[in-house]
Amino acid sequence: MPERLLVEAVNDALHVEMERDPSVLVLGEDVGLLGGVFRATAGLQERFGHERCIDTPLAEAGILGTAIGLCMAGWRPVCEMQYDAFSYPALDQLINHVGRYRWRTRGKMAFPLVIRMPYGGGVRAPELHDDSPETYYVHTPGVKVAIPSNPADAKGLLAAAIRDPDPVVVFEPKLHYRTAKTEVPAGEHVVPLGAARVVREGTDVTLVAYGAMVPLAGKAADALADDVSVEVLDLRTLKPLDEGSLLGSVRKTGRAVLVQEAPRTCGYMAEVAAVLAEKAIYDLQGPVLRVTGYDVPYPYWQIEDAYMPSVERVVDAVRRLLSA
Amino acid sequence: MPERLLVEAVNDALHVEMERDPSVLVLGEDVGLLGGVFRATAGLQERFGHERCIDTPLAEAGILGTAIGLCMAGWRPVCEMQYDAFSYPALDQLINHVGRYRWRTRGKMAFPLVIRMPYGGGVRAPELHDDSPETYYVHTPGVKVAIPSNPADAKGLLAAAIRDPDPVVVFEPKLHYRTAKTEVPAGEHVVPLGAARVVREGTDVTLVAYGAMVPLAGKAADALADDVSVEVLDLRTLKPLDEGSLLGSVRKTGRAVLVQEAPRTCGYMAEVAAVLAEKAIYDLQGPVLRVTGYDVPYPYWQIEDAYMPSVERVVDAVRRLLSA
Amino acid sequence: MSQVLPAEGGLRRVIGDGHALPDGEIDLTPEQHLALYRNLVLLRTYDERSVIYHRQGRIGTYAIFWNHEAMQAGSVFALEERDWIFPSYRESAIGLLRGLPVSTVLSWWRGHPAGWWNPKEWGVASICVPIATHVPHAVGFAWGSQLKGEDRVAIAYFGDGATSEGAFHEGATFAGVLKAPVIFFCNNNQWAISTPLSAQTAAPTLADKGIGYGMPGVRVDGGDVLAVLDATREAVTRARAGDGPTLIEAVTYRAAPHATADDPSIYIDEERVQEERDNECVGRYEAYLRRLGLLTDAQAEDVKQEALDLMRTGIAEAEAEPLADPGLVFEHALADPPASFADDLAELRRVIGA
Amino acid sequence: MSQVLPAEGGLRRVIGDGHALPDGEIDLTPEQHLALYRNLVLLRTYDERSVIYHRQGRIGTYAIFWNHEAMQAGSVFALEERDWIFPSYRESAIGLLRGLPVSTVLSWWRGHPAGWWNPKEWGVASICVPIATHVPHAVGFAWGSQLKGEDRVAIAYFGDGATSEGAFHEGATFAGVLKAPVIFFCNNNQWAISTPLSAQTAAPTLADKGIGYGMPGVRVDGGDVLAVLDATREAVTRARAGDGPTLIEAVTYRAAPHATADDPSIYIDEERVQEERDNECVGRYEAYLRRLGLLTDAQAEDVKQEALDLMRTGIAEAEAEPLADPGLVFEHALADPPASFADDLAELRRVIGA
Ligand SMILES: Cc1ncc(C[n+]2csc(CCOP(=O)(O)OP(=O)(O)O)c2C)c(N)n1
Ligand SMILES: Cc1ncc(C[n+]2csc(CCOP(=O)(O)OP(=O)(O)O)c2C)c(N)n1
Ligand SMILES: [Mg+2]
Ligand SMILES: [Mg+2]
Repeated sequence: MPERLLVEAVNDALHVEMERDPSVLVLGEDVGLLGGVFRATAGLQERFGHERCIDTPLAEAGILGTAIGLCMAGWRPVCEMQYDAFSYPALDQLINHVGRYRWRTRGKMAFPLVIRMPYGGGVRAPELHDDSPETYYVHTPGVKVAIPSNPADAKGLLAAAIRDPDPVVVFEPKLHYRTAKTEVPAGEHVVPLGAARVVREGTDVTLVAYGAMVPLAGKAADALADDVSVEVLDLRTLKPLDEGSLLGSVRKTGRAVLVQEAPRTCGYMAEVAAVLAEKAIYDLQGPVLRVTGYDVPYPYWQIEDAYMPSVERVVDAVRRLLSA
Repeated sequence: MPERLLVEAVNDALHVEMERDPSVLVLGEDVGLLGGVFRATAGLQERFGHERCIDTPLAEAGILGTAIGLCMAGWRPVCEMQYDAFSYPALDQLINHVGRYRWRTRGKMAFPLVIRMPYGGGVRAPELHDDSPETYYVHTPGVKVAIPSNPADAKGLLAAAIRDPDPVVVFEPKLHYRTAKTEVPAGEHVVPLGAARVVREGTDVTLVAYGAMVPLAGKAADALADDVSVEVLDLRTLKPLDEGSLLGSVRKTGRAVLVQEAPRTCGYMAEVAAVLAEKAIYDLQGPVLRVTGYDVPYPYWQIEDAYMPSVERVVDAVRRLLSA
Repeated sequence: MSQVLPAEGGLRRVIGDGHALPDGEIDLTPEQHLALYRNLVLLRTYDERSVIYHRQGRIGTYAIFWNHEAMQAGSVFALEERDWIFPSYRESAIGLLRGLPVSTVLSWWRGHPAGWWNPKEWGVASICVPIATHVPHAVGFAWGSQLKGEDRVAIAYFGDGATSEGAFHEGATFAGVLKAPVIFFCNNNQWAISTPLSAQTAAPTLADKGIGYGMPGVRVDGGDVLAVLDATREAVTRARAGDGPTLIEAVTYRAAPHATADDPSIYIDEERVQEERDNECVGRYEAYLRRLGLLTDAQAEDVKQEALDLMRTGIAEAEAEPLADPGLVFEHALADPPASFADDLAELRRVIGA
Repeated sequence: MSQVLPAEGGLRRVIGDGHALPDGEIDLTPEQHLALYRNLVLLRTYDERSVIYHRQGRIGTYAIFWNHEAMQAGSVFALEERDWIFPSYRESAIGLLRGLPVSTVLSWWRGHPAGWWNPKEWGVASICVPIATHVPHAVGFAWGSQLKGEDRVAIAYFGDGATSEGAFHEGATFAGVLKAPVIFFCNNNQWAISTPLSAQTAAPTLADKGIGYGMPGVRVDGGDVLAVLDATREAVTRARAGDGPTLIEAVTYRAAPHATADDPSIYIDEERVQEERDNECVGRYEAYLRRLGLLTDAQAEDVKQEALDLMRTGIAEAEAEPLADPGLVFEHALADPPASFADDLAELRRVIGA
């Protein structure tokens, strides 16, 4: 199996899916001539032409709104938002149209569009290149949300998103775009939406994570390995949530520490905690702890490490939980 | 004490606060000449002039963006968004600027602006006049969020919001704009942000609610009164959450049913459940149940009652919990 | 490359006043004239009956389009069946011109699921409630159709107030750059609820905005159905020729409340309203047809009766719709719904016993 | 009421080429010329040193503004101290022209809290990263100041790409209606990262967009610091006279990468870049001053040395900043922070031992 960086896996998925389905097209700022500021779309315009890989004007609501119209004309558009915090102008189209238009046609029209974007912090970038905006998307009815944590999933989840009959948002952890090459199946590779994955088995506590927090959780598990048996669950899809895997793991370990880099209040792990508080209450041997970003603007990058969940904070939470 | 409708209490607060502080001004679509589509701003333009009650062009991001500049010039703008679902174009300004600008100036500049809007369903209105978008606001760092459930609080929380040094979003339950006149203190009346209120005391279960769900919770408590002692907690402020009151109540009753009309996933009650799962886990005698809107687009109004939390659904949840 | 024209100064006009202003001409057969008249009357009847139905509590809040009929009927007449219409709430009944049942539109205003149609069936997108947000949809559709080699034009309807929204600007920007075959049809009724045009923009005219997107701006008398038809025909021709989008500003004056919930007496110029009512668009066209001998009393009576009959049947059908099943709350949200929907619905049915 | 002028056809120009094109004149004293030259050189030096600092790993990603100095220095020169500047990332160092320390701006690019300043202290708003979103801020500030009876003008800087964003449109719409004393200064360097102007808009010129907002559009040679100054002066005069906003399109060509992380070789026209570099704006003004006998070699040398010294001190100061305390993560988010912040910070300190 070829080894690829995460961003290369994204690029691979786009090539394979555009090859497979001539109704898939890509649009966004700088996705064509440049191949994207992270080069996630490199080569697409040469390969599939200017009509299937389009450099748009600088207007995110315009991109998403146009994509809705493209769906109506029978296309399957894949929109790139250049960065997390630059996707907010498109939230109006997302909430008021992307998530509702199928319903509005009583299921007669499909809106198989994909929004993909790099997300997350830790990259020493200027302000507003660091957000984890998944809550805004997850809370919105009518859209699905996936966040891969490694190259193979980045390819497989994006492929699944492109093939899905519903709108899907895929957040790619930009911190890990180029951190490691790992094996990615060549050709068609689909990781079904809604299926979490136990990354590492354990019996004392479950670390629940997604995206960039999965490798971090793995490191925390390493740090604890001497005396704590840690299970790491990679949710992979936030909506729909794989409740079965979540509850199965927590039922086994009896303890959960939830890790997200987004601000805490109403972050995605609030939902996971709520599900546990409803459906695993009798299995829990202690409080459900969250290790999250804080309820503050993402900070100056010189101190971003203090904001981001760290191995130390995760380890501390696990130890607190075990001694509770 | 005079009796007022909820919308009249809002209007009263605006009059009193604009009188009190000449730097308060109101802007929005149709707030001036018409006095607002719900007449929440009626009389302000006559009383305070065209310069302090401004009919803006039809552009929500423009309204909020302009308000940020008004803060920089020393004003305390109160922006009206005409309806919940029409506030989404302004989310970009909210997330990327309103919540961050103070931080960006290292605390040297204040952004004491208020966004107020009617929210919520059950009013037999055309599509997109029914949303409960509080999650989008609550999740955003740097802004506070309040939601009154009755006329007196509508006045007092709005007054507190206007006087607050930070940006505050106030959602007004439009379903109850004109349902009942109740006593509202005349003149200055401030209900501090961050203080929940026990609306009805009880010992068996706590119903946690805010806004339009508070009267509903009260009715459910009535329906259960024969055999269940229900405590109803009105959160009043969602951010910051009054954790003390929440934990105090749940500690006492040992059971919590959380009621929100927004879609379930990552709705505000997910956060409340997460707080309980962390901080009240040993007090809970059963699962934390949520009664919420569903993860679907707000429906056609002929069946909106099936979507909205109902007395029946709340009662059912309480009974399920008690027999759990 | 097509040329960007400066916005026209005066309003384009075809119909005269029977006195000082001479009637113009347009390339239409007598049958077409009659069909157009029928469309106008259908919309007028729909609108007037709807206001009554609202008063009778048979439909909910309703956005009145009285005297906007010429803009809707005139422009749609310039389209082919394969072209797509993107209406705002002000054009809620525009689908009638494509054969959409009256009962469907009435059901929409009754908040009944039967009011939601399949856009592909009629070439009419869903009614857009949030201002201007459908403008980029029309652009994407038009451009996407062109990419597929389909000869389809899209037309987006919106008001004067809508031109202030970012969504209008972004849609127009995309259309200009993509040379999409799309028409931006602005119903300038000079009010956005209570906000007059002067508080909406400082642009000399709305048509002047066209140049900012590299598209011609055309101003037309919105009460003159033939002028509207003429201007739209030109825009359709440009679009089909690959010359890109056109902005049409149809000027009128709102002669009715914004919607049934609105009381314009607080803000509107009643004299100007009366003037507009005295010169309303259906009557103008009717007089024109009579001047040209293209319409007899009997024909006019028939057309009106036919429309009334359609309305009667329509409201009866709408009211005969069975109560919607609560299952519909979940049914169409996603093509591939999560398991939780079934659980939620089962619980809901258990609790409400339905 | 002021008149809306159609956008000018040609580019406004003052500085000639020393050969065929004659030099124009502008009302500036020799001291003012020298001060303006100093500003230009300061910006140029800042920019060139920053690229080096970036390569040396002493600052992070950096948005280069090489050859944009004339647009920034020329326009700021037309303002009074009490007027406010709303920069984008492209004008990150524009505060230097107001006396903001070099170390502050360098700290911003170093991601250090010392890089965030108090806008009130310098009349310079925070650097705006999300495109065009600061445009309405400038409008609100200008209008709000006017309401308070303060005679302040605001100027917002943004790029050609920014004109596609809804935020630009809405800000401009508000400004036109409110007749706010604000200047929209568009740096048209013809690229938005890799997207050329032709893929950005079909408008004949960006200045043409002005009419859609009821404001004059002016086109000026962005490499001609005096033409920029002249156009901005006019706009300032209009603004102060209560005649409302102006859109200035300053035309140039991006002669450097978009930012340090960008490789323009994939997309840019290298020949055109070379042309631009050969005719860069600081040299143009320097040659002009020499032709007019307003600048000696010694003076030029002094000015450059002075700027270099400032940079040396600036980077030393920035690098001398102590490591930021993690407490800053919480400190400035809210004036009235919730109790949870203190708990979070205490926990954080315990865990990381700081
Ligand atoms: C984004 C958004 N903001 C606000 C509203 C509320 N609203 C409904 S109609 C209207 C005025 C629209 O005026 P105009 O565009 O001129 O169209 P008209 O109603 O006159 O046809 C407003 C503000 C809305 N529907 N959508
Ligand atoms: C809302 C938003 N979308 C996307 C970006 C990413 N981005 C940064 S600079 C840039 C291009 C800007 O081009 P232009 O407006 O011409 O200004 P220039 O950089 O040429 O000065 C883009 C797309 C952003 N910062 N903000
Ligand atoms: Mg209008
Ligand atoms: Mg540019």
